[in-house]
Amino acid sequence: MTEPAHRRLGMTDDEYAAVIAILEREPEPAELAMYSVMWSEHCSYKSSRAWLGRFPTEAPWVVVGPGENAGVVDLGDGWLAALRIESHNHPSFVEPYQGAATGVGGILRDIFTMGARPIAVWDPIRFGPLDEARNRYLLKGVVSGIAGYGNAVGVPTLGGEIEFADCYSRNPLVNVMALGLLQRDQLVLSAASGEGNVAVLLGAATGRDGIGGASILASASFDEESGAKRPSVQIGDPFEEKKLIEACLELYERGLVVGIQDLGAAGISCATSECAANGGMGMDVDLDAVHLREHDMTPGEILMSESQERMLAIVQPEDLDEVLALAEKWEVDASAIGTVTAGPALRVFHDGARVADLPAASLSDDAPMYRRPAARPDSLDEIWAAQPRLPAHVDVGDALRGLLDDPALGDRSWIYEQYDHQLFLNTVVEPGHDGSLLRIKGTQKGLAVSTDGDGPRCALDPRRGGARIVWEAALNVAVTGARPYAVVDNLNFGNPEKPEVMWQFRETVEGMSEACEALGVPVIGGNVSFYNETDGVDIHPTPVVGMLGFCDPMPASPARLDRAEAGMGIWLLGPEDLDDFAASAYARIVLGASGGRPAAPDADAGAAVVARTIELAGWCPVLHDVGAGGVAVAVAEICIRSGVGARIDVADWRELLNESPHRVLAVLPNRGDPSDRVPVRRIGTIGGAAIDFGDHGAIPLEEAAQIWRNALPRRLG
Amino acid sequence: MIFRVSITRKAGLSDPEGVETHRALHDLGYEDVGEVHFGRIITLEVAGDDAAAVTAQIGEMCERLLANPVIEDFAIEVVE
Amino acid sequence: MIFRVSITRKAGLSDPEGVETHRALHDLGYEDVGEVHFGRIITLEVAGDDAAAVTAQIGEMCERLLANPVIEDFAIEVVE
Amino acid sequence: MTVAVVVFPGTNCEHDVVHAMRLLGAEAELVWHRDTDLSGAAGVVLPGGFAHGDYLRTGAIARFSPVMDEVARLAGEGRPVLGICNGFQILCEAGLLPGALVANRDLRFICRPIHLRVESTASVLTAAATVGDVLRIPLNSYEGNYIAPAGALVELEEADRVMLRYSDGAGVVDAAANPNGSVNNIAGIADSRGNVAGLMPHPERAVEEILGSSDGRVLLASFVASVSAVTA
Ligand SMILES: Nc1ncnc2c1ncn2[C@@H]1O[C@H](COP(=O)(O)OP(=O)(O)O)[C@@H](O)[C@H]1O
Ligand SMILES: [Mg+2]
Repeated sequence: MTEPAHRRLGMTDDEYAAVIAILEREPEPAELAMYSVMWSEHCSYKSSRAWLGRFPTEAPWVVVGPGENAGVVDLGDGWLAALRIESHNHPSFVEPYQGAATGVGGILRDIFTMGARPIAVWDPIRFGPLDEARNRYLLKGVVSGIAGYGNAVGVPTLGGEIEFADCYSRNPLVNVMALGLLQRDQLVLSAASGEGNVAVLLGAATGRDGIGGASILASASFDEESGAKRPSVQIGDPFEEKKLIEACLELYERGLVVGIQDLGAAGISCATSECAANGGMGMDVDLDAVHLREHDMTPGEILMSESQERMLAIVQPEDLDEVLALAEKWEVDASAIGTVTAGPALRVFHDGARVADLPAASLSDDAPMYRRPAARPDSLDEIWAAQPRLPAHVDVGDALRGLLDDPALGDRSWIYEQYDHQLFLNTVVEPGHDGSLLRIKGTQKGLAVSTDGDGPRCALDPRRGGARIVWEAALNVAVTGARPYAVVDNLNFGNPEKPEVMWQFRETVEGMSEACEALGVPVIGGNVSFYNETDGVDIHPTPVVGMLGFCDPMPASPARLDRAEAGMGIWLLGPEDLDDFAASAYARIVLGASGGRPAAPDADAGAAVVARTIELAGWCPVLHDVGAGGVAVAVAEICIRSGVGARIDVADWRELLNESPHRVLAVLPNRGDPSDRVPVRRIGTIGGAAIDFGDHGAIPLEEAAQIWRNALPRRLG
Repeated sequence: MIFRVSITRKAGLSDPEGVETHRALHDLGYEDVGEVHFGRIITLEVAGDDAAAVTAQIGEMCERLLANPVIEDFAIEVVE
Repeated sequence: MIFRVSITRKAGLSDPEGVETHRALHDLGYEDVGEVHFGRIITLEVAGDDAAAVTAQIGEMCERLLANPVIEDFAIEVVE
Repeated sequence: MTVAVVVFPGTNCEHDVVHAMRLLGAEAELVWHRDTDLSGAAGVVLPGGFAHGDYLRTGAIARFSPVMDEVARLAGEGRPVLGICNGFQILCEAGLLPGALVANRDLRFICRPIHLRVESTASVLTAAATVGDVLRIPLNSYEGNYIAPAGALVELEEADRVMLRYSDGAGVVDAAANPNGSVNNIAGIADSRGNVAGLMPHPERAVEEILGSSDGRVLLASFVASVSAVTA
């Protein structure tokens, strides 16, 4: 029973027929390999493309929207910012250290491919519960992989996110986002123009790394069989990447590249065909010129190899010598492997023989596109009906003992203190607050960034959940004084061949789009990761949003969590929904209740709160958006970080633990009053040695701090 | 008894540290040096007299903690 | 020929990897484990046929580059 | 008066050091590790990062870079030479400072501000400070754990060449205040003449209040002053 080659490569019979129609003949082995990977879910977005068009992508400041390696926005005075997010979920499950490390390497290449210097990384990550040793091993491996690669390559990691849920036990999520900065005239695109120009392969030698990794690991479910499919693990080399970054940036500075493309999934075949297709040209590629790590590699292997730390630069023949000399200075290997032709053919030669000859554009443009059936889950109405049953009275002090001990709510410094988060001397608000804030030296400009996701809430209502993470991210940057400026999204979902999963996907895109429209922020890029399913069990629909905020000028002394002082007033901005407990931390962690329907965001109120928060950031010492754990946890975080207690007076305990959206805590000297246009009320005063909720209980500050600080260390050692 | 565990990266996986050290040795003029590969040694003192039994136990330690079976091979020798 | 260089921390100098691994092994219930020490293995392929001469040359590489004589000892074996 | 800031492949704090030097009024220029002439430099800084990826051993490969002979020559002439973090590791490997730096006690990378107590002012890095000063400066390293053979250690301590020790905010030097296991809480040392200095924490990351602290200024100002003394 020998399965036909195309099926073994994960290609359907119809897709195979399409290849034959394009070539008007049976494909050669190398050609089949190229189509199989380029038409995989991971590379072609065949199940998602039809719906991603819903995202709003336009704004006057958008320079490069979705489709390129990274989105680019205009910051004025010649400055541009590049942003991109990617997932490395399956590789990180196979080998957490290397999976996460190579994820960082890949996202950085997406950034400097645009001509930008990468200046920061974020790591939204998700695992199963930490009482399982395997999950502890995965978390430690992923965090040290991000630290090991990010610190050594010399790009600071300025934050991220972490969540825990059973559905991530066999399928952890490791997303990585990177931000780059460049001057307008340095912008480069991945297009090969100019017949006769030379394609130069820069960086690491090509070996048998992750052959078919992209297609097979990221495009098929992860079950016992995949042991067999498992590609050889890729080893990240941050040193090679660092040299590559410096070499490429100098190439751009000297104006030596016409176009450039990083090598990721499908390696040389993807990079050469995309460069050619984007430039409306063709290319002749000579595989004998490729510098190999292992000899005796087949043409297919060389074409498909996903060896890390490689770039393909298109240069003019007269510049070739200077390019090679510059590569040598940086101790980066370089070889001229191709020539741009009038096209449209991509022709690949090996040992003098032609091993592939196909229309370059067909690998991307002719990829299949599926409008897979979507169906609302039958169980939905029951789930929505099952609102968490709330007790009449709650001791909020006790509730905090449980909430602050949750590894996703407690102090995350165990993670981010393993990351260099200060390099480049730009970090004004470091990880440990809401959004992180960077300055742009030599200007008044500031960039604020936050990554946010919420698996449990999106599982209950993907549309509202998807919208709410966008609103939360907007507030996380607003508290630093920055206005929401651009969004990238990472859509982590289960098996798209299941109608329920497709429904979740479409609902999520709709919800995120509505929120972005209400905020007037364009989506400038994203990534889709399907087949996050293990043994038939899908993960929660888990969209993750990366929000870029921009301020000019930046507040002189931006709000922080640790600037509260005795006597200052505590104010709550924003609308209130006392019953929004579905998927709240209190319901999940204290009550163990999983059902209900989260409240819908309110576009007008939300936009008003964001606007007012940005104004307050100019003069409030402390601003903190209310997220998981509600007002109680937000107050506790401010008290613990500032080393002083607080007295809170509210009528109903639900005001302290509900998680209705669009709310911010402002702490300010008594004369101040933040009210203006948005609902605001004073709820208490900073001071004392306890976090005291009056009739609703209290907890000594020291005890709260202890519990909060130990939440991760006591589990991870 | 004292045991020595040698842990080396599986063949075919890249070894950036080996590559850079190879480059450095050549810069220092040692042109005869070919491939360079890195690994770790862990020496363990373990109470017990049945070498075979202890070796088996150390194999288990390697699988669980000392080595990373996905990308590394290991070998165990009795030193004394 | 292929040589194996074993590099270990000089006795008396702290070896955090060793200490931490000892702790981790005890956490996993391997109470019989005593001292644990970490070291590095470097496998070198060197052209030449006079094993003694090459070994001497590798000794020089260790003194200069591969080991740090201030804190490390090294040993060289011929593998093949 | 120019400070040469050496760049090895893998170095990443070079621009930060230049930025800080200029804030303190010094001229600073980047020098590639293959350069072999530093005669124009009044002083040298080896900045932090991961020279040669920290492969083999941190600092091990970098010490053979062509520029290092020049660095040794300037050090011999008594010019100010400063190694920060990876630069400190390189100076130790090169034998310009005693001892070595190995993995942190907890085998985790540490990036956070720590406190340092000034122990000696007999160096180009601490001349302008006062013994007992407590400075809050970021630490950022995996291999920041200082070790030295017993003999060398005694010599360091007796010759008053330990410039900085890890302490708590009140200046108490004890095990609890030791972030990475360094022997005797040593964070920075100098050579016998005090013109070659190395430390693990990053003073260049603490020169502006908006970034959290300016306690690094007194150290870099000492260095800049001794550099100007050379050229004056
Ligand atoms: N995986 C992580 N890596 C780095 N920093 C993290 C990670 N998870 C959380 N953090 C940091 O901890 C702080 C709190 O995170 P979080 O509670 O998710 O913020 P928010 O609720 O405001 O979105 C943030 O500064 C965030 O960047
Ligand atoms: Mg927040």
